Amino acid sequence: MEKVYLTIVLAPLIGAIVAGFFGGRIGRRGAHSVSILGVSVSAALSLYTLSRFIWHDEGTFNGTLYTWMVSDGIRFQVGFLVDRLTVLMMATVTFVSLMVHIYTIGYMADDEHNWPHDSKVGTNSYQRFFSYISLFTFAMLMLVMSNNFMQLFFGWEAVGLVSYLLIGFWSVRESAIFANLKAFLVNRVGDFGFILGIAAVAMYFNSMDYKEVFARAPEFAQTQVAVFGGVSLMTLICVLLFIGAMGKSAQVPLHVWLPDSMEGPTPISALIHAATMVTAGVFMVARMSPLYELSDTALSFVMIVGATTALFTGLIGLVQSDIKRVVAYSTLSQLGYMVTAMGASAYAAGIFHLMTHAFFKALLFLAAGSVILAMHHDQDIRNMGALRKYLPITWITFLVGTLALTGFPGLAGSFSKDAIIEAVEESTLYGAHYASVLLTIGVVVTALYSFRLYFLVFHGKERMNDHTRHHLHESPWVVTVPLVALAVLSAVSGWLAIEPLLIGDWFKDAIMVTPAHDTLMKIREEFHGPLQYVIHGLHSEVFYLSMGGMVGAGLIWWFVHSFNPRIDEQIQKYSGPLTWVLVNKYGCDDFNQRVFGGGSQSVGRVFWKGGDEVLIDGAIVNGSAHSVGRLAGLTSRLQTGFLYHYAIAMIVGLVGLLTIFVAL
Amino acid sequence: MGFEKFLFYCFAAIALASAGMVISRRNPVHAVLWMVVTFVSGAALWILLEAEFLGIVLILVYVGAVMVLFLFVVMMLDVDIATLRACFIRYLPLGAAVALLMLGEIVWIVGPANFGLTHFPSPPAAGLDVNNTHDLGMSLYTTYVYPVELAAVLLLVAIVAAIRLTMRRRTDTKTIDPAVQSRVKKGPDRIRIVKMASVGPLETPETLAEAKDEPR
Amino acid sequence: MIALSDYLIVAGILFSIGVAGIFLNRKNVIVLLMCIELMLLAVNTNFVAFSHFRHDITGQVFVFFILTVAAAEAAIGLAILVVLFRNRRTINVEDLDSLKG
Amino acid sequence: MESGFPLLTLTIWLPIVGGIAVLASGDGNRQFTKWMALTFAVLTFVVSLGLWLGFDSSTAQMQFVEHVSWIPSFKVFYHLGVDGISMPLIVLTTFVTIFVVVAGWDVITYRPSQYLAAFLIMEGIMVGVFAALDALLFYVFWEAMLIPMFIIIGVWGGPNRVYATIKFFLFTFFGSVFMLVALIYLYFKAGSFSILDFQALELGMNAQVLIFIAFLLAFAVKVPMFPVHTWLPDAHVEAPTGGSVILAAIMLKIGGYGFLRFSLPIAPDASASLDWLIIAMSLIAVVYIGFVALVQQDMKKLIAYSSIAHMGFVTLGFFIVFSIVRHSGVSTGSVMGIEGGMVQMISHGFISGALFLCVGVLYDRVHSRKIADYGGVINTMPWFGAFLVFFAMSNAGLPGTSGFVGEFMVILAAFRADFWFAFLAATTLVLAAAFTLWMVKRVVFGEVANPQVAALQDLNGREVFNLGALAAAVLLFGLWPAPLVNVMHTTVQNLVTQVGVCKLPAAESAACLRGKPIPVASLAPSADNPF
Repeated sequence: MEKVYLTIVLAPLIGAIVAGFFGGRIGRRGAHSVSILGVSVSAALSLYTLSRFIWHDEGTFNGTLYTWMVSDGIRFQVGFLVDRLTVLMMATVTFVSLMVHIYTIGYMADDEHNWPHDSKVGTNSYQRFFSYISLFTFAMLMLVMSNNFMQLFFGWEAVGLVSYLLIGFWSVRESAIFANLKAFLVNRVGDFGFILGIAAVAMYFNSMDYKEVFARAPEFAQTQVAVFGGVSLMTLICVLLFIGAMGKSAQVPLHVWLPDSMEGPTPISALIHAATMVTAGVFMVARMSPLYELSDTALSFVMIVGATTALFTGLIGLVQSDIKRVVAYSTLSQLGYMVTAMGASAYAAGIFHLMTHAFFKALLFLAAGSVILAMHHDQDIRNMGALRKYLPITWITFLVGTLALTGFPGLAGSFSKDAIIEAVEESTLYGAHYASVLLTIGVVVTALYSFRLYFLVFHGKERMNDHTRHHLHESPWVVTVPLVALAVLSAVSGWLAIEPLLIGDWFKDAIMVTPAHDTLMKIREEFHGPLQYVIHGLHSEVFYLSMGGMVGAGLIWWFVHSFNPRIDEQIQKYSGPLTWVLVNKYGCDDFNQRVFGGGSQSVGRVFWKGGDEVLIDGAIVNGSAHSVGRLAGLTSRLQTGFLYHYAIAMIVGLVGLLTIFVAL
Repeated sequence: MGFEKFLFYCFAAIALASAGMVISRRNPVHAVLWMVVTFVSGAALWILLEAEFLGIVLILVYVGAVMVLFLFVVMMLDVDIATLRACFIRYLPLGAAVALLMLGEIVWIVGPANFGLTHFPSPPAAGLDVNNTHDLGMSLYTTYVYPVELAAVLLLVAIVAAIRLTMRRRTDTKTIDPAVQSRVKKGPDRIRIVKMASVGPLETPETLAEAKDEPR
Repeated sequence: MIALSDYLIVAGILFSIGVAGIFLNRKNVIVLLMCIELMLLAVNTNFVAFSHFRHDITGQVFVFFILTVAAAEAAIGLAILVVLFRNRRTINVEDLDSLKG
Repeated sequence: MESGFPLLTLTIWLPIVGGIAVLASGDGNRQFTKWMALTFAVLTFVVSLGLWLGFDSSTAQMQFVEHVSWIPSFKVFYHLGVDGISMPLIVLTTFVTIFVVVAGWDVITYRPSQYLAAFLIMEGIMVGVFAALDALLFYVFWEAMLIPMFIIIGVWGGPNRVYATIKFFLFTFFGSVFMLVALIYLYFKAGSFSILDFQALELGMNAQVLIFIAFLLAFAVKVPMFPVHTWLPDAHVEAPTGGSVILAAIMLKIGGYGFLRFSLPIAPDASASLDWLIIAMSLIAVVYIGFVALVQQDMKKLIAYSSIAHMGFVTLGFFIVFSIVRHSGVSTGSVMGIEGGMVQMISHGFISGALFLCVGVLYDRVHSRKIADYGGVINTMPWFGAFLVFFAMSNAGLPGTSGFVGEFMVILAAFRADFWFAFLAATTLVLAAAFTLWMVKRVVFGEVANPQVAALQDLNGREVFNLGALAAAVLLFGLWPAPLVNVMHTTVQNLVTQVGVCKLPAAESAACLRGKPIPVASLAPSADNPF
C-alpha cells in the first residue's frame, strides 16, 4: 500500500508542476487535463483505500518516507500515517478537489477578462490556477497523511501558502492582495502558537512522531509546567496547538481573515475556505485526541471558542449582501460547530460534520460561483432574484445544499449537526452549558441567513439590470456536473456514514476518547438505524428551531420582499445598533487594523526613528563623533597661531614648574 | 672689598642695566646696541670666572658677528616701530609680575643659603701656567670630538638653510646665462636682418602684399 | 670673595629681564630674538660659574656648544624674519596667525 | 588529519591569484575579464566542493590541516584546517561568490575588472577567515576582509557611500581591536597563537569574562547584534548589489562563526555567566528589529533589518545551551540550538543573498530602491515576481524552504530553556511574514503603479540563473536538511561537550556554574542513519 499512498500524494504534485512550469507550452487543455488527471488518480486511489478500509479491514499504515534531519536525538521524518481518520479525510479532500478541478474548467474559462490587457501575469493564469489547486491538494494530503508533528506543520503552512497565493490570485485587485496578506498574517498568529506547542511536545517527548508521543502521553498527564503561574503540561500543549487551529480554522478571534478570503476565485473558496483547509484545525484536534483527552481545561477552552464562533459569526451572516460572504460566514459558523464538537470530545461527530460540511459547503460555494458566472461577476444579492428560472440545476442543487446546511431532516447536515448538539448537551465540562445554548440558538441563525440568501437569490422579483438578464443562462456542464455530484453526496452521505462513524467503531484507535468524556454514548444507545434517527430528529427542538428559522426567512424574504423589495434594508435599519454591530463585525476588523496594523507600525516607527536613528545612531554613534569634534574645536581655539602666545605659555609653564619644584 | 669684587659689581651692574635698556628701548637699533653692551659686560664676568677663551669668543662671535647680523637685519627691514611698541605699557604689569615671581624663586634657590661660600668655597686663583684655551681645546678635541663634529655640521646646515631661505631669483634682472648662450643655433636663435620698405605712403592691403612679394 | 650665589643671582636677574622682555615686546620678533639671546647669556653665565667653582671644564664645553647652537639659531631666525618680511611686508607678530587652529 | 594535498590553501589563494590576474588584465577587453573572473569563481567553488566530498563527518577533529611555520619568533604558524562548523561556511562563500560575479556582469560599467577582482580577493580572504586555526592568521584575514569591502562600498556605492563606508569600517574596527587585545593576552598565556591551544587553556573567571567581552565586541558588531547593528542598514543601502550580497550572505556569518570558534570554547564559564546578555540581545534583535523592519521605506534597508532579526536567531541558538542546562539539568536540545543557528546562517546566506539580488534586479532597471516607486511589478515581470514571492516566503520561514529549518530548530531548543524565550523568538513567525510580505504586496502585487514599472523587462538569462540556483539551494535544504546537519553534527556535539567542561583553575572551581558536567547528548544514530 505504501506505493499507493505515495502515488496519492505525488500525483497532484506532478500535475501542479507540469501545469505550473509548462503551462504556457501545453496550453489550457493540457494544463487542466494533466492536473485533473493527477487529482483523479489521487481521488480514485483514495476511494480505493477507503474501500479497503471498509470492506477489507485494512490495517493502519505508519511508515517513514525519508529522514528529514536528525538533531539532538530527535528524528525529523517525512512519512505517512494512514488510519481510519486519515483515509476519511483523504477521500473527502481528493473528491472535493476533483469536483472543484472540473468545475474550474468552466469557472475560469474566461479568466483573461479579469486581468488588464497588458498584464503578463494574466496570460496563462488559467494554467497557473490549475497548478495552484493541484498544489493545494498535495499540501492538504501531506497535512492529513502526516505521521509526525513536523510534517503536520509543513502541510499546515503549505496550505497556508497556497491559500495566500489563491486569495491573491487576481493580484491586480487591491482588495485581493490586502485579503491574502491578512489571511497569511492571521494564520501566522495561529502558527505562532502551533509551533510553540510543537516545541513543547519536542521538549517533553523528545520525539515528533505521533505514535510515540501518543503512547507516552499518559505519563505526562499530571506534569505541571511553570508557565503562566503553573499549568498542566497537557493543557499547555493542547491550548498552544489549538491556537494554531484557531488560525487555520478561523475561530474567534482569529476568524477575521476568512470573510476577506472570498476575494479569491470561487473554486478555491469552495475547496480551501470551506471544504478542506479550514477544517485542518478540526482534523488536527481529532488527530491529537490522545493529548486533548488528558486536559479538561483545554477541551473547555476549545468548546467555548468553538461555540462563540458558531453563533456570533453566524449572526454577521445575516447582514451581508455579498453572496460569497454570506456563505463564508456560514462556514465560520459551521467550523464553530465542529470545533465545539471537538471540545465536547465528540470527535467522531465533529469529523462527521466536517465531511458532510465539505460536501454541502463546497456545493453552496460552487453553486454560488455558478450564480456569479451567470451574473457576470456581480456578487451582490440585492441585484439578484428569481434566478431559479434561469439556472434550474444551480437552483435545485443550491436548495439541497441550503437544506443540508440548515439541518433539514434526512439530509447530510442534519445527522451530523444533531449529533454535535446532542453531544454538547451531554458534555459535563466547564462551559458545556454555554456552548449548548449558543449552538442551539445558532441553529435558528443558520436557517435565517441561509434561507435569506436562498430566497433573495432564487425567488422574488428579478432585480438585475436588463443587460445581465438577457445573458442569464445555466452554466456549462463542467460546472453543473460537480454541483450535481456534490448535491447527491450532500443528500445521502449522512445516511451512509452515520452508522459506522458515530455508532460503529469506525475510528477504532485512530481517535481516543476517555470514558468520562464519551458524550456520544447516548446517541449510540438510542440509535436504531438512520431512519429512526431521522424520525427521532423530527421531535427534537433543533428541528423546530431550524424549521422556524426557515419559515421565518421564507416569510420575510420571499413573501414580504416580493411586495417590498426594501424590506431587507428596513429590517436592518430598525434593528439599529444591532445591525451596526453586525455590519462592523463586532469591530474586529477595525480593532485589528488600528491596534495591530497601525499599532505595530507606530511601534516600528518609534523603534526606528527613536531607537535606531536618535538613540543609537544619533546619540551614541554620531553623538560620540560629534562630541569629539566639539572638543577638538574647543581645544583648537587655544591654538591662536600667535607666536607670543606660545612663548608666554611656555614661560608660564616654566614658572609653574619652577614653583612646583620650589614648593616641594 | 677687593678689586676683583669691585670689577664684578661693576660689570654686573652694567650688564643688568644694559639688559634693562635692551628690553625697554623703542628703537630696535638702540636695543641691539645695548645688547652689545650687555654681551661685553657678560664676557667680562666670564673672564672674571677664568673662562678667558669663552669670554673672548663671546665678544668675537656674538658681538662681532651675531649682533652685527641683528643690526643689519634691523636696518634692512623697514620696521614700523610705533605699532610694534603699542602695547608696551599694557603688558608691563603682567611681564613685571611674572619676571619678579620668577626672580624671587630663582633667588630663593640659588641664594647664598644654598650656593654661598660655605657650600662652594671660592677656588684659589689659577696660576699663570694654567691655559684655559688649552684645557678647553684638549677636552673638546678628545672627549667631545664627535659633538664638535656634529656642531660643525649643524653650523653648515644653518648656513645652507639661511642662504636657501633668503635667496630668491629675481625675474626682472637682466643677467645672462652663458650656458644658453653657448647652445645657440644658427638659424632661429640668431638675429636676422630683414629689409623692409622704409615708409609707405599708405598701408593698404595691396601695398603690404606688394611689400611681401618684393624680392630681396 | 665673590660667591657662586652672586653669579647665579646675576644670571637669574638677567634671565628674568629676558622673560620680562618677551612679555613687553611681544610684537617685535627681533626684540624677542634678542631676549632669547639674553636668556641664553644668563644660562651660559651659570654654566661658566659652576664650571669655575667645581673645577670642571665640561661646563665650558657645554657653553661652547650652546654658543654654536645659538649662533645657528640666530642666523636662521633672522633669515626667516627676512623672508617673512619680504612676503608679508611686516614682522608684526599679530599679523602672523596662519598656525591658528 | 594531515592532508597531503593543500586543498584549503588552494581554496584561499586561487581566488586571490585570480583576482590579481583579473586586476592585471584591466578593462581593455571586458568580455575576457568577466569570463576570467567567472572561471576563477567557478573553479574555486569546484575546489571547495572537494572539501565537502572529502569531509569526514564522523570526527570532530580538524581536517585538511596545513601547518607551516610563518613567523617563528612569535610562534605564528600558517595553520589551516576545517571542521563541521567552518566547512559549510566555506562552501557557502565560494557558492555565493559565483552569483556575485554573474550579477555584476553588465551592470557594473565603472572599472569592472577592479570590481570583480575585489570580490575574488574578498572571497579568498573570507575562506581564510573560516579556515585559519592560528589566531594571528585569523586576525590578519579578519582585518584584511575590511579592505575590499571598504573599496566596494566606497567606490561602487550609492550617493551616501562615504558615510556608510566609514561607519562600517569604524564599527567593525572598533570591535576587532578588543579582539586583538584578547588574542595577545591568550598568546602570552598559551605560549602560541594556535586557536586549539587557546581552547584547551585553563583560565580564571575574571580573565574569561574580559576575554568574552572583548570577543563579544568584535563578533557582535559583525553579526550584528542589537545595539551595534546600525552600520548594517546604512552599508547595505549604499553598497552595490554584489556588495550587499556578500555582506549579508557571508560577512555576517563570520561573527556567528567567531562565537562558535572563540567565545564558547575559550571562555565557556564566562559564556555561561553572561549568556543572559546574549540571549537578551538576540531576543531584542528578533522583536525590536522586526518592528523596525516593518516600517522601512527602502527595500534594501528592510532586508538589512530582516537580516539582523534573523541573525538574532543564530546567536540565540548558540547561547541557549547554558540556559537549557540550568533549566532542565541536561543538555538535550543544546546541540539542536547550535545546529539550528548554523543552519540558519547557511540558509540566511542563500535567502538574503537572493533577496538582495532581487532588489538589484529592480534597481538596475528603475534605479530606485524605494518601495513606493513600485507596484504591480508582477504584471510586467512575472518570473521575477515568482522568485521574489518565493524568497520572501523563505525569508518568512515557510516550511519546505531552508529559512524554516533553522528557525524551527532554534525555537525548539529555546523552548527547553524557557517558554518565554521561545515565545519571543516565535514572534518572528508573525513579524517576518508581516514585513516581508507587506513589502511583496506593495512591490509585486497590485496594479501597475507607474510608467516605469510598465516598461520593465522580465529577467534575463543571467538573472534567472542566479535566482534559480539560489532557489534550488533554498528548496533543497528546506526539503532535506539532513546532509547539512549531518556534516556539522559531530563537531557541534564536541563543542557542546567542550563548553560543558569547567575551565576555571582549581582554586576557583567553586564558581563553576554547572556543578556537574553536561552529560553528552545522545550521539547521532549513525548506524541506522541511511544518509
